[in-house]
Amino acid sequence: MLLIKCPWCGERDETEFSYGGEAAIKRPLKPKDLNDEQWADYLFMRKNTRGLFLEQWNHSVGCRQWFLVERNTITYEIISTKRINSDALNSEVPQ
Amino acid sequence: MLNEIKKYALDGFINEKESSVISPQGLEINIRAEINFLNIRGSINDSDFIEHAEAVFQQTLPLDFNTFSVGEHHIYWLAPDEWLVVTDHDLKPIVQKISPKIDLYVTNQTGGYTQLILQGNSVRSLLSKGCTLDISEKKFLIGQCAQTGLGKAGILLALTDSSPTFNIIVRRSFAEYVGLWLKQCGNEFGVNFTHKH
Amino acid sequence: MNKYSAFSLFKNALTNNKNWQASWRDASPKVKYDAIIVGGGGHGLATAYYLAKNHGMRNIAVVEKGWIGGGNTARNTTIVRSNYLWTESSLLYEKSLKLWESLSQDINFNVMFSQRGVYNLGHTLQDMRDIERRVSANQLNGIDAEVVNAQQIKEAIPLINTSETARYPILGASLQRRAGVARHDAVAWGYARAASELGVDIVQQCEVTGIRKNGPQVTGVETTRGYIETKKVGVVVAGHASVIADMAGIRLPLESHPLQAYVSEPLKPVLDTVVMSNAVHGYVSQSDKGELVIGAGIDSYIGYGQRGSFHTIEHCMQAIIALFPNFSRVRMLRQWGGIVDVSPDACPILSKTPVEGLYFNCGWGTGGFKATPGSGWAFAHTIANNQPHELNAPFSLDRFSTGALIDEHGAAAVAH
Amino acid sequence: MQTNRLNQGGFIDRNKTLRFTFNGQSYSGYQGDTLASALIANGIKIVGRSFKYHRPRGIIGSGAEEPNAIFQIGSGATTEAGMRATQIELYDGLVAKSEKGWPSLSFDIAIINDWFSKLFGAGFYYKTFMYPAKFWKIYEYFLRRMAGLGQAPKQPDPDHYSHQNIHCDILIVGAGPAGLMAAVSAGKSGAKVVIADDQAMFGGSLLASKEIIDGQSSEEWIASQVECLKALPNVTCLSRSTVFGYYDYNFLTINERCTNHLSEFTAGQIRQKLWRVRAKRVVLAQGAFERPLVFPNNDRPGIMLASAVSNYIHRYGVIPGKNAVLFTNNDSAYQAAIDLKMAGAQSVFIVDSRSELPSDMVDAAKKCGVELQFDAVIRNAIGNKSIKAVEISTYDANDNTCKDIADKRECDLLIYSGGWSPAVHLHSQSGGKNKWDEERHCFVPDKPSQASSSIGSCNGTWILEDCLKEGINCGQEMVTNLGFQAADINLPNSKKIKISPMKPLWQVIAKDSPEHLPKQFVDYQNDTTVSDIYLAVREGYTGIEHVKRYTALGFGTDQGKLGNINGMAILGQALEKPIAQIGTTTFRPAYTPVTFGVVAGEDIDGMFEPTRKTAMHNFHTDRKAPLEIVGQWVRPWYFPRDNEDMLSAVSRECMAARSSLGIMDASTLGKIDVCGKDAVSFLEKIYTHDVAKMSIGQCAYGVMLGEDGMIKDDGVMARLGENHFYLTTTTGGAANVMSWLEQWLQTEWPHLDVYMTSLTDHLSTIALVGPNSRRVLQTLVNTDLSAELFPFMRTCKSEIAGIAIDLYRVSFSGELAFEINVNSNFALHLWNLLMKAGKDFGITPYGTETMHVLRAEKGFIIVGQDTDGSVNPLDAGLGWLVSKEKDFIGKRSLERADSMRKDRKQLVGLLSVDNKSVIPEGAQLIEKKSTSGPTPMYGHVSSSYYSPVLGYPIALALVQSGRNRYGDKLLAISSDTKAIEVSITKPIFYDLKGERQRVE
Repeated sequence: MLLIKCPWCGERDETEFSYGGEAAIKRPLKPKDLNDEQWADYLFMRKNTRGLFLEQWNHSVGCRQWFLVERNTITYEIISTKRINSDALNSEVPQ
Repeated sequence: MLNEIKKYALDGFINEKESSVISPQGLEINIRAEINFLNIRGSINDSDFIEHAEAVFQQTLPLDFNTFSVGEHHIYWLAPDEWLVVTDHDLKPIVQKISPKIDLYVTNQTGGYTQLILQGNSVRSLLSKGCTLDISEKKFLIGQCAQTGLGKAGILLALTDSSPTFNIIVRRSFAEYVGLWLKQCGNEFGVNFTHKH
Repeated sequence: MNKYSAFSLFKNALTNNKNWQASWRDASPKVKYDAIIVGGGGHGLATAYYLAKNHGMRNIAVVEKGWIGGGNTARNTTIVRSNYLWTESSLLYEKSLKLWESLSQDINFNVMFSQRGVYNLGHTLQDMRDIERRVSANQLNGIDAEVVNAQQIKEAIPLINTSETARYPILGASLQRRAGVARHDAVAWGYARAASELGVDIVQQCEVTGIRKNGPQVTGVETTRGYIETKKVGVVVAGHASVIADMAGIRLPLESHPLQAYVSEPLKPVLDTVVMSNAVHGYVSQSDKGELVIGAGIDSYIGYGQRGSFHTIEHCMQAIIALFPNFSRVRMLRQWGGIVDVSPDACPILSKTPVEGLYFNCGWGTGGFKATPGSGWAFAHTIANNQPHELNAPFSLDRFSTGALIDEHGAAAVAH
Repeated sequence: MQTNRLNQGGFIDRNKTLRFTFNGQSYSGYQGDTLASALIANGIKIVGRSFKYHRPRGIIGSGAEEPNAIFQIGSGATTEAGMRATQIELYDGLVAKSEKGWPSLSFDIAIINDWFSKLFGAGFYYKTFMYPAKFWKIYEYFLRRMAGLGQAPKQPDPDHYSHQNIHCDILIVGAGPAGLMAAVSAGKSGAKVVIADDQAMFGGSLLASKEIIDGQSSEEWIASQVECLKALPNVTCLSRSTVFGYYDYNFLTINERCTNHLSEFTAGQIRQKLWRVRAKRVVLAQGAFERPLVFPNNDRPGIMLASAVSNYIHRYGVIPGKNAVLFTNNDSAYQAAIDLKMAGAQSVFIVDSRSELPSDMVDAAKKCGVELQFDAVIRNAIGNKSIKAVEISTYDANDNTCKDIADKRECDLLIYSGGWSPAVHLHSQSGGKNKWDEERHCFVPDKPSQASSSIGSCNGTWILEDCLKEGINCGQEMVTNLGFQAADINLPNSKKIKISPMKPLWQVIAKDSPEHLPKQFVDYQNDTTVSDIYLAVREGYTGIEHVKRYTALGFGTDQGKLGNINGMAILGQALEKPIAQIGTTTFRPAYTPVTFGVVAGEDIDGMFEPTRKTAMHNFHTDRKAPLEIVGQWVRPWYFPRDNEDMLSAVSRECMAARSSLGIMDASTLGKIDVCGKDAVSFLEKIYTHDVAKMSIGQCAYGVMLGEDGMIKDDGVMARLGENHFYLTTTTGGAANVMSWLEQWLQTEWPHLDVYMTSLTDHLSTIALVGPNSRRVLQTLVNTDLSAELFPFMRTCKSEIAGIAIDLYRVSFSGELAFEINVNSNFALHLWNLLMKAGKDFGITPYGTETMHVLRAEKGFIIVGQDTDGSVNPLDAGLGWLVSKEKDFIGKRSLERADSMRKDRKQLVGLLSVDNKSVIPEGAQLIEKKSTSGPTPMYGHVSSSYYSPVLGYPIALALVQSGRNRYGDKLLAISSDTKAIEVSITKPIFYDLKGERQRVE
């Protein structure tokens, strides 16, 4: 049972979150310029990393925010969680 | 006149025959549907928005995550760009004060929520049966709120006083489930439901 | 090799069971093979067996990083059925089911394939539409299937809750009578023994650490027990497919998730068939030993830890009690998790790859066990002939570029 | 007669006699007994039959490790199988039955298996029952009946189970000396502590000992510690509470048994509780299990672990035998001999495999008259139904062999102890590894992988003083790490004793091979013997996991608590490898079995999942409308009048909507408010149509695609302002779509200024449908509803009787229709107003079925019914919605090779050629049945109804190249009807030009 630190709401039980899979898959700016293989790569091919992995989670039962989680997929240890494009925002969670 | 024709999610939930004697360990649950809810959206990076919101509602907008402010209304933090106003006041005159020049967006949610007020010694024990949040005295303070799960429904939970009194705000279509959940799980403590009009 | 039979059992009892031979040779890797199968699970061992038996390739090895049959083969709920929606899937699984039906005799190892029937329950009107669609398709594909109503279900499974006021009332089910369960360990050991008998080297404690290529051609594999030269490498490593693919520099459309299961304490016979409900996420049968064997839904996140989250077990338990309220006092003995590799269309990849001589068999998601014989059979054909059999041609990797997916998700494909 | 009951001692109340039955016989015991202690008190020797060989078995242990005394408790709906007598607290009226043994325990016909046991060695079933293939079913029938232990109840469980979440600083597992000290030292610092113990009383091993601690008897000392803990408000003490699972992030599960020990309890009382604990730190102080010794016939009834003997004497005032032989390889077992002697046993004879070394225990035993023989082993146990005698051999520990039989000694109790194995289960579950300790000869916890510590005998620490010290240190260290001020705790005084070291004896090795000797049991529960392990090795199953699986070692319901270590050591012997190289096996939850009920908790029956109802729900149920489950919602399916069947009701409803006026509750639609400066550019990406071109007040039908190009969801959307939109989604897809939209917005385009808010609950939607809808609605609103001012696909605000509404002139039926959105608090009232206003026009409420018929007559799709994740908008005939110019999610996928295929399945209409047969939904479409091999299928029927307005059946289907095949005939084949001949048509059947919905 993971304990995930929502960058806004703090540590919450896994059941409050939903999973969004691999993070940082940038949607191509001009999809029509891609051939079928390139498009398939964006669409389907995944790193599926065994080890340190950057992924997306949504605090779906809470503040509905999507955020980034760096997690070890073997030990399930979460190294860090952070907001998307959130470098500027850094206020701490009260508690 | 309009008040009489309104129907709330938990109307008819209380079966008078069932109302039980409550032990000192028990708790009192007050169904408070007849209030108004308004959702606010805007950017916290936009000082005009914050200033305007506070002017419109005559109250501080809680910018600290998972807190609420109390004044004429309760204003709950829901998300970095979202708040919920819970109020006895009519919404219309408030909404009319909103300037179209400011990026402050509201949606009326009055029909969408129901509020339950839980009081008694066993409230924490009862909620902890289905809520994974740490709501012990030292961890969940007065003035704090959290959107979390209760059983299989999402709720907004807030602690308003040390008696303790917890507010649960739940979406209309989940209110019956939450009511039944509280009734069933509260059985071991004894629960008394009341309506406040 | 000893032949297994009641007679041999008797004969060996007379000599205090001292003359039994090893089921398979525990081989050390040779420097060179004609083909190497990476992964000593059921699928890998079956592949090796059929390569040797059907295609005469005997100078081959199965390399396994741990002990054979120790991955998903040892961790699944052993359901075997072939009533899939799409023709492509159902023909492949039906091939497998046919092989199951004579597998014990074929490999002379009792895999205890028990054709006790599988019920896939429907709880909503849309479930029932999907069931009708799937059953009609099965029948046209020559696969036994029928639609049964709640009353028929109740007659066959007296303890099931068919109350109309249930949160998810049972409206009906599809039933495949030829489907059932098998003994998971026996499948791995039986194939290993039969393959070993045909000359296949089974190399345990041998982890692949690299794939060597010369241009587009595979030349061998690096392992923890040294480099092994070969021109053909078949990779069948379930949850770890992406890891091996990465070594060869190719990308796969897979995500590896935890999938959990649990068993009760052994009970006297109480459930004579297999019951699956996709809507509530519970899959239950009773093993010959008496344990209720129960599969839960998949955990949402990527995980290689062979364990999932407890709430998944709780939810599954609630589902099982919804279906069988009398199981509430039955006790959970043991729970565990496996790693399933899930593809975007919930269908496997049995395919050549852009690397010449490198073949992948993966993406079985939650449904791999039932496919073991058919998967091995088709994969062996693919490796031996360097082209897929018509049964597995639709399951090639390039379907993700063309878009010719075989979507078993949408059409109420059930897990396991 | 409680023949084995002592006159004094034990934590039992001799004034409270409790009656119970075992296999139909009545017995009595006392308050405070376990079922096991009561059975021993009553002189019961045989409590069960073994799994495979049906050998008579007696009680071996006194706790979770017990492999033999496993019973069916109670009867009817409340019966429970697999219960260990050693863990059942006795209550008045308890009914217990042994699970094996037919016709009776003392004579079990299946003992025949024992005589032919050589046929039934490890894995025998893999080697036979294969021929003829068809016979497996019959073999299996009998095998299944032989296997299995207890019975599942046949009725639903009447009891309640509950969950309780708790967060704490420190969770302490086990309230023995180490655990108690840890709890006291942590608790006094103010940290939030939970301490759980699976026994009814705290104290652990001290309950069975006569130690003096700080000048107090162990009993008094425990009481003072418990009192101290109970006085601390920050400490929660849980007894009868087994920590059975240790998961990631220090999440642990505790099974508290609240009523199992009671003969009566009030209905509704919670039977068991699942504590779901999140702990910052975990202390594992579960203790250790004593190991049996392995020698021929080591399973005779009357053979018992040394610690169990002490337990029965001290805790329950029960003496398990009077003439005892004790077989040991360590000093700890001497305590049992001393306890027996002090309790009045006539003779106690110790057989010690070690050579004599100076030891306080040896001296103490000698002092109370215990006889001893060193350098000796027991090489056979004699006595079929209970132990009668043992054969003793001299033994040389150095070359690990035993000599000829030296002595035969009679006894009624054989006690054994092969040393101790720390209970590393939870440590292992938590992800920690274990390491073999060459000095202590056991696996001890290696580095923890989570924030936990193992202390006491769970950590391989055997001496009481060291356990107490570890407890204090651990508690203090943890609280300090957590930022508390550690309290000063003095180490309690306890006796220091000198002991001689344990010397491993894994198996009594004789000259004969294991196969020639009588059975030497390693795992009692699965009848796994030494020869099974040797057989497994011979057959190539040499890895520990293979051996376990092949021989079933450790797969019993005790999960190998007794036998695993011996099994691994014997495997080591067989492979000639040290045990450290055999490897370890992973322990899985549950530590001890837990009921499904307690894991499920309260969320069963009606609470399995929330049931969502609309604001008009009471109207529907008042009209006795059958309900359809759609996602979490329940919706009225149809509204029968009097005894109408579904077809007549639906026909009436359809005709009313087509000819005059129908009304439908459409509130379950997902509703989303979208605003913000970038709303348009965001929605341009989401929908396939040109959102930017929509005028304010305009509605549009829109579809969203997945990036794979397949239809994801659909619904009407409207532009309410320059940057303000209102979207609707399907009922089932609402939550999913919202989260998916947020994902795109927040993760891909976070720079866009867009706010989405759900209105699903706030707004109820009433659809007023039919040619008279405008006329009726106009009587209620001031807004001019004429076609010029309020044409098709427009929206405006209005008011009915002072209630604010949003009006949408949209139609999912093809008729002139209005959808009215209203604050849900007013919805039922408004619905009733509309019912009243429409009375003269025969206003007819209709449900989901009629909605489906009406939309199918018009060829409108239902996502999820007419699409299945493999249907793109072009397939569905929605090409007109797909913008050529802009990019949107999924667009590129529409240009892939497979999407361009000419023979894709396309949405078409179907008519049955006989104009009468309603084609079953789900039916497959073929040309003709193949006589051999699979029949090619060209598509399937996704929706099918009898159309009342047309007077014949209609259907929608997905058919290969369907749009090029209008007029073609196919056969529709379903599972249970004859083939129906159908012809392919356009997917629209009624009002082909769409004049009715646009009516002026």
